[in-house]
Amino acid sequence: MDEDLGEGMNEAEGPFRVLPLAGEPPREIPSIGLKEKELRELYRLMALSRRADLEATALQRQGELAVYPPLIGQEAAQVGSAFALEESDWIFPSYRELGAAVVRGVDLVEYLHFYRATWHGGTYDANAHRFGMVSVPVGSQILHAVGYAMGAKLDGIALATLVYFGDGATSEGDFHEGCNFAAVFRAPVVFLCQNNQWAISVPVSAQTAAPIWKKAEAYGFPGVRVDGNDVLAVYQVTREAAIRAREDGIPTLIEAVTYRIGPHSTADDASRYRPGEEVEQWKAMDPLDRYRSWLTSSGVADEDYFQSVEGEAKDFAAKMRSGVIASGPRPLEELFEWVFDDLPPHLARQRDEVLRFAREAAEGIERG
Amino acid sequence: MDEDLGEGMNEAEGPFRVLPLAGEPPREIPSIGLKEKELRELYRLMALSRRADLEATALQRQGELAVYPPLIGQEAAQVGSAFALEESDWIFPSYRELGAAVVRGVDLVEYLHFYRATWHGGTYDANAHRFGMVSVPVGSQILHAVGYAMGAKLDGIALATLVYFGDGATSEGDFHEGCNFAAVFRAPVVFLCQNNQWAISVPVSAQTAAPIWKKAEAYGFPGVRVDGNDVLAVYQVTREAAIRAREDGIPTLIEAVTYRIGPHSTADDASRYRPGEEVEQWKAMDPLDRYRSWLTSSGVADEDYFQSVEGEAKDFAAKMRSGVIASGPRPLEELFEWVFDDLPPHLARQRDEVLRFAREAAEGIERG
Amino acid sequence: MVKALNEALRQSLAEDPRALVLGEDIGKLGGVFRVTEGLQDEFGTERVFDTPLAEAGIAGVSLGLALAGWHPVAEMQFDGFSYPALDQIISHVAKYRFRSRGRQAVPLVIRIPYAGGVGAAEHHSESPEAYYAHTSGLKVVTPSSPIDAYRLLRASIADPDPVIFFEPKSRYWSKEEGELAADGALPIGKARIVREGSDCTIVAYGAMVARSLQAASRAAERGVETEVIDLRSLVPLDLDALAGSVRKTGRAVVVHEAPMTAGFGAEIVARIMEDAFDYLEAPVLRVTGYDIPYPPATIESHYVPSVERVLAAIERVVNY
Amino acid sequence: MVKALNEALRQSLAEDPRALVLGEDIGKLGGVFRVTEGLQDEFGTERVFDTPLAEAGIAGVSLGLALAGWHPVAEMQFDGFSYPALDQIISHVAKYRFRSRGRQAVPLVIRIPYAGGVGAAEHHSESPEAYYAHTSGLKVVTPSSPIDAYRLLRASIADPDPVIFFEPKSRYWSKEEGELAADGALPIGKARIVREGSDCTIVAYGAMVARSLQAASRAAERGVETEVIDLRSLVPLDLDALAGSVRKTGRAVVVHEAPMTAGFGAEIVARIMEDAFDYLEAPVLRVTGYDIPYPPATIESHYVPSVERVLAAIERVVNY
Ligand SMILES: Cc1ncc(C[n+]2csc(CCOP(=O)(O)OP(=O)(O)O)c2C)c(N)n1
Ligand SMILES: Cc1ncc(C[n+]2csc(CCOP(=O)(O)OP(=O)(O)O)c2C)c(N)n1
Ligand SMILES: [Mg+2]
Ligand SMILES: [Mg+2]
Repeated sequence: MDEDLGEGMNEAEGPFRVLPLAGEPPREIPSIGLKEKELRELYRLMALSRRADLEATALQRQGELAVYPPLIGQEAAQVGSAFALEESDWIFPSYRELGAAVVRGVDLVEYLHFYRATWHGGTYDANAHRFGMVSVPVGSQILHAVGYAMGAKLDGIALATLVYFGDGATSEGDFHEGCNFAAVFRAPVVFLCQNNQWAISVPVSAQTAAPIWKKAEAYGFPGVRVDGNDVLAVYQVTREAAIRAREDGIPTLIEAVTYRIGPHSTADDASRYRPGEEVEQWKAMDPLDRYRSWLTSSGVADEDYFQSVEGEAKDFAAKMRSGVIASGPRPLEELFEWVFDDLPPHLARQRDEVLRFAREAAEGIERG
Repeated sequence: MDEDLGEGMNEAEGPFRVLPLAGEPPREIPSIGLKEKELRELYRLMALSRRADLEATALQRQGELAVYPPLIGQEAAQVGSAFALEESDWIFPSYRELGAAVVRGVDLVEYLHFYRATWHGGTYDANAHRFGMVSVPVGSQILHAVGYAMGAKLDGIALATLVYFGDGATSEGDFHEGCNFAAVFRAPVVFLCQNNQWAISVPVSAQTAAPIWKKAEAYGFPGVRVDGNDVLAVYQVTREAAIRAREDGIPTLIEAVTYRIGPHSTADDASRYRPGEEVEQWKAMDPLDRYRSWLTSSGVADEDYFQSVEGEAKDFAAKMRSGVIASGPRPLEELFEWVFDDLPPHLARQRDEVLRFAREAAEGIERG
Repeated sequence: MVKALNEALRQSLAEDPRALVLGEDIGKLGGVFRVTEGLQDEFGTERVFDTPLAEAGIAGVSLGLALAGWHPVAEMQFDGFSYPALDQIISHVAKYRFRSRGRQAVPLVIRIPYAGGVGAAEHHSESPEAYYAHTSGLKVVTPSSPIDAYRLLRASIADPDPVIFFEPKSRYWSKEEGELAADGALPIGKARIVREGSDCTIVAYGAMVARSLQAASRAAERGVETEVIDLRSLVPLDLDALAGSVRKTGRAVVVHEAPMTAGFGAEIVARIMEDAFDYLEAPVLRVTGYDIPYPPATIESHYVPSVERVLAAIERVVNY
Repeated sequence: MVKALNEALRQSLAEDPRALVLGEDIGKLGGVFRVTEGLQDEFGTERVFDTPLAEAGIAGVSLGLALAGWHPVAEMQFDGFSYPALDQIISHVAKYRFRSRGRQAVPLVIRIPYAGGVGAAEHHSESPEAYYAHTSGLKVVTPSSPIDAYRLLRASIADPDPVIFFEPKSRYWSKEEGELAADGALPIGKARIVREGSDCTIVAYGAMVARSLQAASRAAERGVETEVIDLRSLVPLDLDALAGSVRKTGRAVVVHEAPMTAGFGAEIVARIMEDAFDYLEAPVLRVTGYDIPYPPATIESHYVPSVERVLAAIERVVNY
C-alpha cells in the first residue's frame, strides 16, 4: 500500500522562519526581544548539546551506555523551545531531549544513567529541574503534561507545561486524548512535536496524511509550523505559545520541522531505509552553522566567542564522559525501596532472597 | 472547570440542509436522484424504526429487555445514511443503531437479543446483512470498520464500510487511530458521527472544544456537517462520501447534527442533567414530521400512504414484541461452543461441570 | 454500599483539600451508580468534574494531577471500560515512584465497579482484578460490605501509592446496617475472618464473600464448620491470615468470579502451597468463573460461583 | 530463532495467499530484530506493510482485516508496547467468535518479543503473558527453541483463532542446529518433555527452558534427576503432561521471568494441586521475577531466575 502514501503532506505550508537559510544573504531580522547575551547563550547551549550528544554516542559505541538515541540535527528545536520557557514551567520530555536537559541544567551523567541502564528514570531530580523523567512509551507522557497543567491551573499557579514528542507519536491515541483534554479544560500546555521526518524506519508521509500542525484544528486551539532548525524562530513561537498558555489557558501545537541526522538509536542502521542524499541535504541546514553565521554577520558574536564555547563544550563533554565511566550499578537494596512507600511482607521476603543470593554469589558459595 | 467549557462550539458552521425547517414555507428542493418510490421508502423505514424503537423501550419497561438505548430523534441520521449505501457495503454499528438495522432488514427480534441479554452480539447473522454486531465499548468498532475496508481494498473489491459512533466517541484514542489509519491507507470508510449533543450526561461542549466535522482536518480527508434530522441531506452527503470512498479511497467524516430525544438508555434519568426545554426545542424538529410535511407538500405521498405505513409499522412492532416475549434463554452448551473453534481439555472439564450442576439443580438434588 | 462509598468520598473531599474526583458522568449525574451523587454540588466543579470520554486520558491526566500535588480519585465507569487505561496504569502509574527513586509518587485511586450478577449487558460484568494484581507497583483493594467500603476507600485515598479500588456491583445495594456501626481506620493489606470455623477455610473477596457465607451456613447445617476469610486487599496479600487459617483447618476452597485460568485464585492456592503444605489434608480447590467470555445475563447465574458449587467444593475437600 | 521465525513467516506468506504481515518497522527495515527481513521485498507492500505508530490501531485494524477474510500476523514491537492494544484484544479479539456464535472468527496472530536478560532499556524486557493467559478466548503460545519457533508460528498462523505468540528475546540469537533437523506440524496445546528425570519436575516456558536445563544438569552432577517440561503453550495448557510428570516425580518447581504475584506460575501450581495432590512429596515452588517493576539492565541478572535460584528450589523440594 505504500505507493499511495503521503500526498497529504503536499498541502503543507511553509514554516515560520527567522534565520536566513544557508546561502541566503545575511539580513536584518526583526527583534525578538532577546539581549545579545541571550542570543549568544542560545548558541552556547546548542554547542554544549551537540558536543554532549556526540560524546554520548561515542560512549555507547565503547560499551559504556546500553543504547542512546542521538539528537544531532535537532539542537535548535530543543534548545530554542526549552529556552523560551520560564523556570517555573515544567518540561515533559520523551527520550531524545538531551538538548532540553542541558538548558534545564540537568546533570548529564544523571541523565545518561537512563541509557547506562543504571536507573530507569535517570537519577536526576525531576522536581528540582522541573524536567520530567525520560519517557519511552511513545506519546504516553503527553497526558502527564496535560494533567500537570490542569493541576497547576487548579492551584492558580500561572505556569505552562511543555511536552516533547515526535511525528510518530501523533498517531497514538494518547496524543489525541491529551490534546482534547487540554482544549476542554483550557490547560496551559505547549505540545511540541519535533517532526524529524522519521519514526525509526517509517517516514512521516506513511505516518499521517495531514500536516502535523494542522491537527490542532481537531481540538480548537492554534497549530504552528516552524522551521525547527531555526533556533530564533523556535524560540519565538514557543515563547508566544507559553504566554498564551499561562495567561489565557490556550494550548498550542507546535510542529518543529527538523531532521534526525543520526540513526533512530545506536541500535539502528538507518542506511537500511533512507537515502544518504536526504541526510546530506539536511546537513546543509545544520542548526548550529546557520545560527553561527547569523551571529557572526550580525556582529553578535565573534571567533573568540565561538572558540571559548568550543573549549567549554569540550570540557563539558569530557566531564560527562568521566562521570559516566566512573559510575557503577545501584545497590540491590534499591530495587525494593521505591516500589511502594512501605515494604509489604511479600516484598520483604523477596528482598531478603535477592540479597541472600547476591551474598552467596559474592562469597562464591557452591551449592549442595 | 465546567465554566470554561465549550466556547469552541461557537465556531460551528451551519450544517448542510435540504428539507425546510418546521415553519419554513414548502419549497422546491434540488433533485437528489431518488425516485418517488424511494423517497416514500425513506419515510417508511423511519416510521418502522420509530415504532420499533418505542416498542423496544416499552418492552424494557415491562421487564422483557434488560436495558435499551432509544434512538428516538435520530431516525433520519440512521435511515438516511444506511439507505445511501450499496448492499455490498458494510455497516459497523455501535449500540443505538436499530434504525440502520431496519434498513438492512435485520430481524429485530434477533437484534434485540442483545438487549434481552440472550446473546451478546445479538443472534442475527452479521455477514448475511453486512451489518456488524452491536458494539458497546465506545469508539472501539471504528478500527474494525477501517480494517475491513483495508481488507476489501486489498481484494480489489469496490465497497465502502460505514461506521456509526457518537459525539462522545470522538474523544477516544480509537477514533483518532482509526481515522489516521484510514487516511494513510486510503481505506474506503465513511465515519458517521451522530452528534446527538450528549454522551450520557456530558454535553458535547464539555466533550470537545472543536466542531466535530472539523476533526477531519487532522487526517487530511473531508469533514462534513449535515442536519441529522434531514433525511434527504443525510442521504445525499453519505452517498457522496461512499462514492468517494469506493472510487478514490477517500474517507469522510460526517457529523450528523441531531438530538437524543430520549434518555441515554432505559437505565438513565436525563432530567438529572438536562433541561426539558432543550428537549422540546428539538422535538419541534422531529425528523419524521419534517419529512412527512415535505412529502405531502411536494405531492410525493398522501394521507393514504401515511395511513398504510402506520398500519404496517404497528404490525411490524407487534410482531417484534411477540417474537421477543416468546424467546427464552440459550442452552448452556452454547457457552462453550464458540470460545474457540475446538474445545480444549480445560474447557471440556468446565462444560461438563456447568451441565452437571444445571442437571442437579433441575432435578432439585439437595447436596450432602 | 453506594451510600458508604459516597460518604467516604465526601469525607475525603472535606478533610483533604487536595482530593479530587473525576471521571465520566460523575458530576451532575452523580455517576451511573450514584456513588458520586451530590459531590459536585457540595465541592464545586473544580474538585469534582466530568472528563471527556477517554479512559487512557483519565488515567494519564490523573497521574499528571498527582505529580502536581493533587490526590485524584478517578472512576472507570465499568470494569469492561477500564481496559483502554491499562497502558497508562501498567507503564506509568505503577512504575512512577520506582522509576523516580521515590521523588515522584502517585497518590491516585482508580475506582472500578466490577463483576457480574446484576443482569447487565456485555462488557458490564467483568472481573479484571488479576491484571492489576499482577502489575507490580499497584495496590489492589476490594470491599465486601458497606462499612469496609467506607473504611477501605478512605484508607485508599489516604494511601501514598496508587490503589485500584474494585467495587462489587452486586453488593452496591447491600445494607448490613449492623456493621455500619463499626469504625476506625482500616490498614490496607489486612484480611478479615468473617466467620470462624475449624473444618475448612473459604478464601474470597468482593461479592463472593457473602456468597461464601451462605455456603458456610448451609455447610454448618451438615456439621461442617467453615472459616471464611475476606481478603479485602489482593495486593498486599495478608499471607499470615491465609496460612494461619489453613494451618488450622487443613483444607481450603478459593472463590472468585473471574475466569479460573491465571485468576487471582491461583495465587492464593500457590501461597497456601508455599506456606501451609504440611498442614494440607486435601487439595485446595478453586470455585471460579469459567474460561469463557462473561456470558449473557440470562444465563450468568450458571457462571458466577453459586452456593451449590461452593458447597460441592467444601464437601470434596472435607470428605477427601 | 530469528531465522526460524523469519522462515515461518515466509513459508506462511508463500503457502497462504490470505496471510498478511503488519506492524511498526516490519517492512523495509525488516523489524527491529530482523524477524520480518526480506518479506516486503519478496511479497510486496500489500501483504507486508508498516503501520502508523499506534498499537490499539494495529490490533483493531487487524481484527477488521480478519473479518474481511485475511490472516493477519501483527507485530507488537516490544512487550512493553503491547499494552495500548490490550483493550482491543480483551474486548474484541478474544470475544468476537463467541459473541458472533461462531460466524465471525478472528484468525489473527499477534507476535510479541518478550522478557528480559538482553540488557535493554525500560519497557523492553517485560513478561506480560499472564494478562493474555487470563483473557478467555485467546491462545497463548511461546517457543523455547528455533525449531519450535518455526513450527509453533506456522501452527499459530494456521489456527482459526487468535493466538498471542510470545517470542523470548534472549533466545533470538540461539541456534541449536541439532534440533533444526526436526520437522512436522506441531499441535498447539501439547507440552514437551525436554529432559527426562525421576526426582523432580521443572515446569518452564520460553527463555526459562534453557535456564532450567542448565540447572537440571547441575543438579544431575549431584545425583538429582530432574525432568524438564517446556509448556510451549500456556493456553491451552497441557494438563496431562503436567500431572503425568508430577505424579511420577512427586516434586515440582515452576520457573518464569514474570513477577510472581498472579503470574502464570500460580496457575501451574494450582493445576498440579488439583491433579496430582496425592503424589506431592513437597510443596510446588515458584522461581520467578520479583514483584517489582522490571529492573535496570545493570542489575537485571538478580531479577531473572538464575541457575542458582532454580537449583536452590530443586534442593528444597528434593530435600523436603
Ligand atoms: C507505545 C510505543 N510503541 C512503540 C515504541 C517503539 N519505538 C520507540 S521510538 C519509536 C519511533 C518514534 O518516532 P517519533 O515519535 O517520530 O519520535 P523520534 O524517535 O523520531 O524522535 C518507536 C516505534 C515505543 N517506544 N512506544
Ligand atoms: C470505552 C467505553 N467507556 C465508557 C462506556 C460507557 N458508556 C456507554 S455509552 C456512553 C456515552 C457515549 O456517548 P456518545 O459517544 O455520544 O454516543 P451516544 O450514547 O450519545 O449515542 C458511555 C460513557 C463505554 N460503553 N465504553
Ligand atoms: Mg520522528
Ligand atoms: Mg452522543
